Order: sequence, then structure tokens, then C-alpha cells
Amino acid sequence: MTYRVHVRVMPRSGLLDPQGQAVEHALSALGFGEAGGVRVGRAIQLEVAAPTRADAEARARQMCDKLLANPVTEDYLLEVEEA
Amino acid sequence: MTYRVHVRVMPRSGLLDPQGQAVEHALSALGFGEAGGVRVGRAIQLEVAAPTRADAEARARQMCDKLLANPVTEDYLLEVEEA
Amino acid sequence: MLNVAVVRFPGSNSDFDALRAAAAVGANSYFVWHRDTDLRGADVAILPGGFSYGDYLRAGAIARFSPVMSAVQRHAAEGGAVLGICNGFQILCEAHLLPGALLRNAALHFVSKPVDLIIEQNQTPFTAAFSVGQHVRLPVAHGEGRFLASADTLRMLEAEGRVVLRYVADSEGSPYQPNPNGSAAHIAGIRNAAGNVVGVMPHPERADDPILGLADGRGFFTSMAAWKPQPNTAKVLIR
Amino acid sequence: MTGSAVAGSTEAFAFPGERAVTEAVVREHNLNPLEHQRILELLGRTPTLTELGIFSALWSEHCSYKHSKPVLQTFPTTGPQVVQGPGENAGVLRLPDGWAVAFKIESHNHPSAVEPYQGAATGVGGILRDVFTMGARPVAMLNSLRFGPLDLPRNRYLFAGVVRGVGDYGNCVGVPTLGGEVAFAPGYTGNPLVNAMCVGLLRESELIRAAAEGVGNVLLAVGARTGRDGIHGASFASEELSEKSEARRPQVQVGDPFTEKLLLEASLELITSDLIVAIQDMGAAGLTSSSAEMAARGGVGVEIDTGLVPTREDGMTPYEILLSESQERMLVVATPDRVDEVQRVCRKWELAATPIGRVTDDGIFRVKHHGLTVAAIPGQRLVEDCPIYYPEARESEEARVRRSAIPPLLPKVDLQEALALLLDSPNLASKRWVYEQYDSSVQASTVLGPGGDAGVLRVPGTEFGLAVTVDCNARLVALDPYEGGKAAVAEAARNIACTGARPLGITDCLNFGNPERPEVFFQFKEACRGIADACRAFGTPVTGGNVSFYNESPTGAVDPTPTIGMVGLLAPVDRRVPSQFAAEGDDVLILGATRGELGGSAYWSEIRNFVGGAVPPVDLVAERRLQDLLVSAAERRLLRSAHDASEGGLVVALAEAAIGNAYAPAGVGAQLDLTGYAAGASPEGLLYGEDAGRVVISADPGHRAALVELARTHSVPLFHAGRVGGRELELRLEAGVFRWDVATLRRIYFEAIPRRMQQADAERSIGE
Ligand SMILES: Nc1ncnc2c1ncn2[C@@H]1O[C@H](COP(=O)(O)OP(=O)(O)O)[C@@H](O)[C@H]1O
Ligand SMILES: [Mg+2]
Repeated sequence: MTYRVHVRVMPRSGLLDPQGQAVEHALSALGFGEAGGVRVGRAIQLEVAAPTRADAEARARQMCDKLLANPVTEDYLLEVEEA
Repeated sequence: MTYRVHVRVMPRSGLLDPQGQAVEHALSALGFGEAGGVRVGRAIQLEVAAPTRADAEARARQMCDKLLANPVTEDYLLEVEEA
Repeated sequence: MLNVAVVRFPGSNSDFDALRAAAAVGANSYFVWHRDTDLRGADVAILPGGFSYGDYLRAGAIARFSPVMSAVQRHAAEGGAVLGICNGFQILCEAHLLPGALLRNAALHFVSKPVDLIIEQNQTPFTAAFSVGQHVRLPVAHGEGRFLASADTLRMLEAEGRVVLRYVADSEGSPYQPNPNGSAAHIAGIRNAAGNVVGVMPHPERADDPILGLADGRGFFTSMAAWKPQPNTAKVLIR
Repeated sequence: MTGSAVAGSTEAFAFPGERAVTEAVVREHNLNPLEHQRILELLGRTPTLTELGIFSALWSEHCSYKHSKPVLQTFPTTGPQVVQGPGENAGVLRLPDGWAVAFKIESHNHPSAVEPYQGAATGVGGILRDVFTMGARPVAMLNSLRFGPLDLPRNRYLFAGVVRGVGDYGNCVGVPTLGGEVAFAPGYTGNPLVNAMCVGLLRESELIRAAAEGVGNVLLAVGARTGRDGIHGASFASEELSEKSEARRPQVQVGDPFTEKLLLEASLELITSDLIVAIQDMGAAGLTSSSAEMAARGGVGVEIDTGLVPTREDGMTPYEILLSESQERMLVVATPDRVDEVQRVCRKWELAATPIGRVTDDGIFRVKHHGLTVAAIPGQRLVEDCPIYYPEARESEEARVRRSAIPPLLPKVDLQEALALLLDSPNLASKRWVYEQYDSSVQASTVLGPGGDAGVLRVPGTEFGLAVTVDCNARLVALDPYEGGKAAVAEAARNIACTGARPLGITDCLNFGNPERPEVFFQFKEACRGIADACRAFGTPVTGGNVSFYNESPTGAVDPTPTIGMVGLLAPVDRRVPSQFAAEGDDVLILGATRGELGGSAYWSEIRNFVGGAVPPVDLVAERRLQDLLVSAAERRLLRSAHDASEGGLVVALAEAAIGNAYAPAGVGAQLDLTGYAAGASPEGLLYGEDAGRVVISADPGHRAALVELARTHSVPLFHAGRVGGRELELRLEAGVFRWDVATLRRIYFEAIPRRMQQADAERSIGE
């Protein structure tokens, strides 16, 4: 069974996010004053072959802890769906 | 009413994704051979003040078309939730 | 004669520069490949600048897992000297041989120019030839050089004198070329607790000859050439 | 490989499911009736769709030079220093001690108009490959850029994206950018120009040429897999940007500088260890042009099986595989007994090397797909028989009128304020915002980085160095293509000589509009005549280059922009002369004659909103003397600084010398007396005129006598204007005394572009 995993790796809240700030600034310059709290991170999409959804998620977590996210500065979020 | 919008901006399928390739190689080298089809994009998170969820989504789309995504090389996906 | 291993990752691009700069102070410098598993009796290991594995995902994130890195870990644990320059510094952080992380420059531009720095710590294999407080000018060339660590880690680094190199602060009308990337506490280089592992963002190997307009970098290599491996460092570390 | 067709046979079959070749399909492929007719004769039958694709690529302007060949043949291409002239991936010139320099410039205009970041990045990738496939290690990059005015957001977006793309690619591969130019004019809106130049070093003995040889030798595809990117890129580059081309815009090519770096190291290892016969980049028109051109150069045939080419996507047709412009791919020819070795070296660099065909003796360019022959074309004729056109060349009335006109409007500001306005114009202001995004110190050989007249690098292990520059003042070319062409070469040579280096040779990137329009072809022909005359006068042969036509968009044609890339030899390298004032008390001297001609000047366009007038003629003999003087003065170490007066004239040159290096704590002023200089020139013309052939130098007063004598023997006019010192640039004229605070000028000069780009920084934050 293969599952599609969507990972969102975001700068840890509280940490300065210059890219988010720049985007927010640009948005309001473009007339989107209603947008705020912009954060920019990484979106990673992958397929994982695993017997169960739970296994797929567990493995994906290991991938994040080991490689996909930097524990010092980033938090990550997982979504698993059937591919 | 403010809504939290999650945007996922991904390289358009068919286009080379060198970063996705590199990550996929690294994962299998780390023993995650079950991972495949890796694509790496940007995750953008923002709050949008709008009367209704539909308005929030509509505005967010405009933001993507104007600034957040590159129409030539990227596709985007929106999720809107109440903040 | 001092043996200096320059570690080549796919995507390293300052490997030849580091090799040359080490040889220029009389060291026996040679390349070690990312797939190698030992450093061939190196006294010093240099992780050069570049874009290892394209710097995809995060600078240094993938290189950190190269086979050669366990040899570097061992070398460091045994008290051998390690210098990470730019991408090498990023790799050392990703490998947790040094604390903190190097993030995208605050201005979001790649930045290539000479900057002015202050030597904060000369108790390292690579800065002994300088005096503390001395100003030096070195080139930087990076897109992800903004040093960041938790408040505790920053406090610890300062308290233990582990900040090796600091950019001069950006102050109106100052004649200096200031912090180019928004690093916390203007940190440009740090060392580990034992002092044998050093990471710096600027490029001393590109500034070791007057013909290049900058020569302050040479001190890093003359320091290295004069450095004697301390046999007791290993114990210190193990304790 | 499956059993090959009968030698010499040109029988070919339609690939299952491919469209029939109708008139409409032929037109779609940008082939006109004459060319179609030529194809039918050449084959003796109707082409298969695959063959039609092959012809449309190789007979596109980009690959065939069908409108430019006869003109290009008028360039001087020989000289004692020439090792390799035009026709190879890059030109090669001889250096001391068995060294040689390979260099080339390429345009990537249309891809950059569509996708600035990837367009620029892949442009850099392509020119790098052109150089290292000669066996040269790239040691310097330059880039020449043109955009519409920065007050339009789209132009800011293109500018920011292109600069980021150029930087990210070159920075990652690890080649320092030592120079370039950027200019902004309305004509480039919608059709920016992105020209990238690469300079590489090799041992002359290790030069390798891209000629397939040896019947039975194996063709290998090395590097990235083949995807559907950029199909028809070559023909796309050969038409005007329009709604129509928007629609058939090829899939964007994405660059991977990491793979490029591996390709670079692998290629150099293959070449220096003598493992291969030939190597070529799969650039424009990808596998098709690389294989067909290599075969034609070697006078042999080739047989490829596209079924063997590693692809990124399933179900790619031979048509797609042949025309894909996926990046970071090479075609390598090796003897059968070396194939394993080649693959081992490539594996070491984590690259695939896949046999896809072989060299044949029947001269046929034959393509199979899993054995089925889908194309069989006489190879030589495929490459050489494209019709050549001799379009009509006629200068437009409008251009003639503009040249004899004078400014209708009064100056916006007085002569004093004009300098500040000029230094604030993005065309004249410091390009620091650009070149600080490019690694200029990697390889630890940069002697003079961006910010001066030319970049200078040392050749490690030797005493000598190279000076490199790219130049073109398109405003002059637009007004007077012949003088403008001369001026571009003259400025490049002056920039090289200012550093103390001797000009060696050029590469050119000829960016023009639609050659089928008589006024455009006139510009092209005349500009090339000017370039050829200047190169002859300077002894700097043309070693290669690139023609980019059809630089037009719905908003109009670009200014004709023949960018000149030049290299010079500086021996020994420690003679290098910077372009900024260095020491208080030094003499300030002006070399060359000032008549005060304002035609085509930045002053007229910026201060009087007028682009026109007669372009100051370039006296090639005087220019050559000036170059010789600068070189021998540097040889004898008489100079502290030298800076050429180009855009903005004498005062801007003086101001730039005073403003100083971007990283110096401050600039330094000068007290100058120009009363009695250039009698007959108006104050306007004296200050801001753009007469060619002038250089501002500074020197230790102790050397004045020697310099005066040297100028006399070279019969170059020399005027002692005053001294370096103080905080002000002070200029005494009969018309009165002008004073500018250097610190203020410095701020204006360095802030002009960053100020305008602040908004764009957010746009730039998008994308890795
Ligand atoms: N696109 C660019 N890339 C790198 N350097 C550049 C670029 N544009 C301008 N420069 C540098 O800025 C300086 C000024 O450029 P330019 O005004 O063209 O000088 P000049 O008029 O003497 O040719 C030169 O050193 C040039 O190399
Ligand atoms: Mg120039």
C-alpha cells in the first residue's frame, strides 16, 4: 500500500522569519492589507510504501526527525492520505 | 473574522525538481527506500481577515496568483480554516 | 609535517582553495573523498566551502550523512583539529559538532563582499596567531549565513568564550563593512567546548595573499601550521 | 543496438501514432516553402515528423545562422594568438607557459523573458558547458543585462529574477563573476537581454574539439535524464515574442547547478585522462544538434537509438527525446574499449553515462527508436544545406533624422545638479546591488573584482593574469550602428588596457530585432562592420560568439545591442591598475582628446530627455595608441589608477574615481583646473560630452615627467588637470567653479539601484 505524505516544515514560532516578513510587506504593498502573520516554510510531498497508514506516518516522522526538518530551528506537520 | 490559510506551492509536475531528487536520494541512502516521488516546494501560512470563509479563500487565491506562486513554474493548493 | 585533509563533497567548490592555502604554509594537504571512511592520519580536517549536494533542503543537511563524516566525528573526538569554512561550518552545525544553525540571510540576498571582523578568541588551532580584539577583513560569499541558536546556547557560547569571530555591528557612519547576514550577536564563527572544532562563515582561504587585496586570512593557516595536537584533549572530551 | 539499416540507406518510417506531415505542420515548424522544398530534394521523399522536427531545429536561425553567416564571415578571426577560432563550442587564445584561455558568450533572452530566474540560470549553465567541453576549467563569469526602466514592476521583477538566477547558478558551480554590465531602456521592456560569458583556462596541449571520429566509436549520453523541457527552444528563440509564441512557449527548462558541477568535474577528468574522442553540450536543440554537429565536424555519420536515452518521463517519443532541451546533459564519443572507464569516472561523480549510438561510415544521421528507423538524413547536408538569406538592409528614415537632430527641451537642471542626477540614474549608478549577489572571490584568484573597469584574475602557479570585460553602449549603436559597433569594441579594449592588460581577442553576442526588417538588418550589418574594423585595428580577432535575432515584443524592438566580451593578458599580474584614486597628492591627468560632443550622451538622454544627435566618431588609431600607452605605463608601474570615460563623460569618470571602492571607508576628492583645456568645447560638452578614447589616470607626481614623455612618444594628448585630495571634487572652468561633496556623490551612486529595488525584494523572496 502506498500513501502520499504532505510535510510542512515551518520556522519555529518565535524565531525571526525574514522571508515571511518580506512576503507580508509585499502583500500589503499589493493591496492585501488584510493578510497578517505570514510565515514561509518548506512543503515536502512524498509517497511512502507501508503496510498501514500508521506505519507510513511513523516512518515519515523518522524521515522528518532525521533529515527533513532541523530540530534546532524548525517544526513540522504531517498529513497522510492514501495515494 | 480571521481565517488561517495554508498554501502549498509546488513545482509544476513535468518540471525537473532537482531538490526533490536530492532529498529522495538522501532518504534512500538513509534507509528510507520506501519513499518515492519526492517533490519540494514552499509552505506559506497566513492569517486573512475576511467576512466569510469564501471571501478569505478568494482573496488568498488572488495573493497566490499575484505574488505567492510563480504561474510559469508552480502550482498551488489552498486550505482555509478558522483561526 | 602537519597533515591536512581537505574533505571533498559533491558540490564543494572551495576545495582547491583550501588545499592551496594549507600547502602555502608548508602543510602536507590532500583531498579526502566524501565516500572515504578515514582521514589518512590527518592532524587537521578542513571542510571547505561550496554547495555540498547542491545545498538542497538546507545547507549541509545532506552532506552531514556522508560516510566521511563519521571519520570527521572520530577525528574531532580524539582532539584532532577541524575547520569548517562557510558550507563546512553549515555541515558542522547540521552534524551537531557545533551548536546552532545557519539560516537564510536576513536580507534574503546571496552576499559576496569583504567584511570586517573582530577576533574574539585566539585559543583555537586556527586563530592563535591573532590577538583578541584584533580587526581582520575577510570575504564572505553565502546565502545562508545567519547564525541562530537558542537564547541558552547563545548565553553559553558567550560565557564559555566560544565565539571565535564576530562581525562588526552595523552602526551609522562606521567605516567598517558590518554584519552582512543578520547573525545573532553578530556571530561569524564559533568553536566547540574543547576548542578543537571551529566553524567560520567568512573565507580565510580566499584572503591569504596581498595580490588578492586581502591577506588577513593567512593568519588562520599560520596558526594551524604552528598548532600542536594536544594528547589530553581526547580525555577532556570523553569526561 | 538492434541491427542497423543498410549502409547509406535513407529509408525512414513514421513513428507509430505520429501526425502526418502536412503543409500546416511544416509551417508550424517555422520552415518556409523554400526550406520545405530544399528538404524534399535533399531526402527525395517527404520527411517523417521526427525528421521535420530535426530540420526545424537545425535550420532555425539559432542553429543555422541563415541570416547572419555572410556578415559574420567578414570578421577578422586570425592572429598568432589564435588557437581556435569560430566554429567550436568556444574560442581559444594562446597564453604564456603553455596555457590557453577558452571563452564564449551566449544569449538566453527569450527564456528569461518568460521565466527570469530559470531562464538566466540555464543560460549560465549552457555557457559554462561550452567552455569546459573544450577541456578548460571555468575561472570567470561575466554577464551583460538589459531591461526596461525600473519604474515598471514587471521590469523590476525580471531584473531581480535574472540577477538571482545568474547568481544562484554560478555561485553554486563555484565560478567567480568578475564583471558585467546592466542597462535600462524602454526598448527592452518585454524583451530583456541576458548574455552570459564564461572564461576558462586550459593547457594548450589538452584542448579537445567536438568532432565525432572513428567509425564504430560509441556515443554516450552523460548527465541528467531527458524530460519534455524546452522542446522547440531553438525555434522559439528564432521568432518574435507574441501571443502566438506565448501559446507554443516550450516547457520551462529548470537548471540544476549541482549536477552541472559534477558534470564539470567529470568532463575535465575524462578529457585530461584521455578517455574520450569528443564531447559536446546538449544545448539548443539538445541531442539533435549536438550529435548532428559533431558528426558533420568529423565528416562521419551517426546512428542513435532514442529508445536507449534515459528519460525522466515515460512514453516520450523520439521526436521529443531528440528535441528536448533538458539541462546538464552531454554527448560523449569514446572508443568501444574505453566505455567502461568512462562509465566508472562518471559513476564516481554520481552521473549516468549511457551508450545511445555509434559513429558510422555512411555519413547518414540516422535515428532509431528500439530498432525502428524514424529518421535518416544525409548528415553533412542536414547541417550545411539550410538556405542562406541575404536580407535587404536599409536605414530607417527616422534613424537618419534622429542623428541630425538636437535636444528640443532645455536641461531639467543646471550643470552642477546634473552630476547628481546622472549618478542616480540606474544606467550610470553603481551596480553593487547586482554584483554583490554574485560570488566574486571563489577560486581565490580574484585580483580585481567587479566595480572597476575590468575584472582581473591571476593564473595560479604563473606570474601572469587575465583581464576580462563585457561592454556595449546600445544607445550609440541605435543612433549610428557603424560607429556604435566600433565604440563597443573600443570601450572594451579601453577597459582592459586601463587595468594594464593587453587586449587579446573578443567574443560577441549580437542581440538584434527581426532581420527580415531592412532597418534591423542595416543595424546588424553596419554594427558588424564597425566591430570588424575595430578588431582589425586593435589586433583582437573574433574567436566566436552568438547571434540573437527577433528580440522584439509587442512593445517594440530592442535597441541593437552587440555585446563585446574581451579578454586581455596582464603579465606580470601584480602590475594591475585599479580604477579609483588612491593617494592624496597624486597627479590627476586626462589622456585623449576632448571635443565635447554630446550626441548620444547620457547627459542628453537623462537631463534633456533626448536620445539622438551625431555619435562621436571613434578614431581607431588614436584608441590603439591610448591602449599601448596604458599598457606600457602599467609595465613601468607609473600609474596609481586609470578609469575610462564612457557614459556620462569626463565628470562622471572623475566622480567614479573619487567615489572610490565600494568597501573603502570613504572616497577622496580632487582639485582640478580645466581652464585652458579643450578650447572650443561648450561647458556642457566639456563636462558631459562622450568623446571616445579618453581615460582619467592618477599617478605619483614623481612620475609626471615619465608619463608626459610616454604620452609624447605614443602621441596621445595628455593634460595635467590637478591633484587628488580633500573631501570635494572641485572643477575649475572658464564658466565657473563646480564643487561636489564626494561623500554625497558616494551615497547617491551606491544607493540608486537598491532604493529602487526595495519593493522587488519581496518578489525575490519567492522561490528558493
Ligand atoms: N551584471 C553585472 N555583473 C557583474 N558586474 C557588473 C554587472 N554590471 C556592472 N558590473 C560591474 O560594475 C562596474 C561598472 O560597470 P560599467 O558601468 O559597465 O563600467 P564601464 O562603464 O567602465 O564598463 C564594472 O566593474 C562592471 O564589471
Ligand atoms: Mg562597461
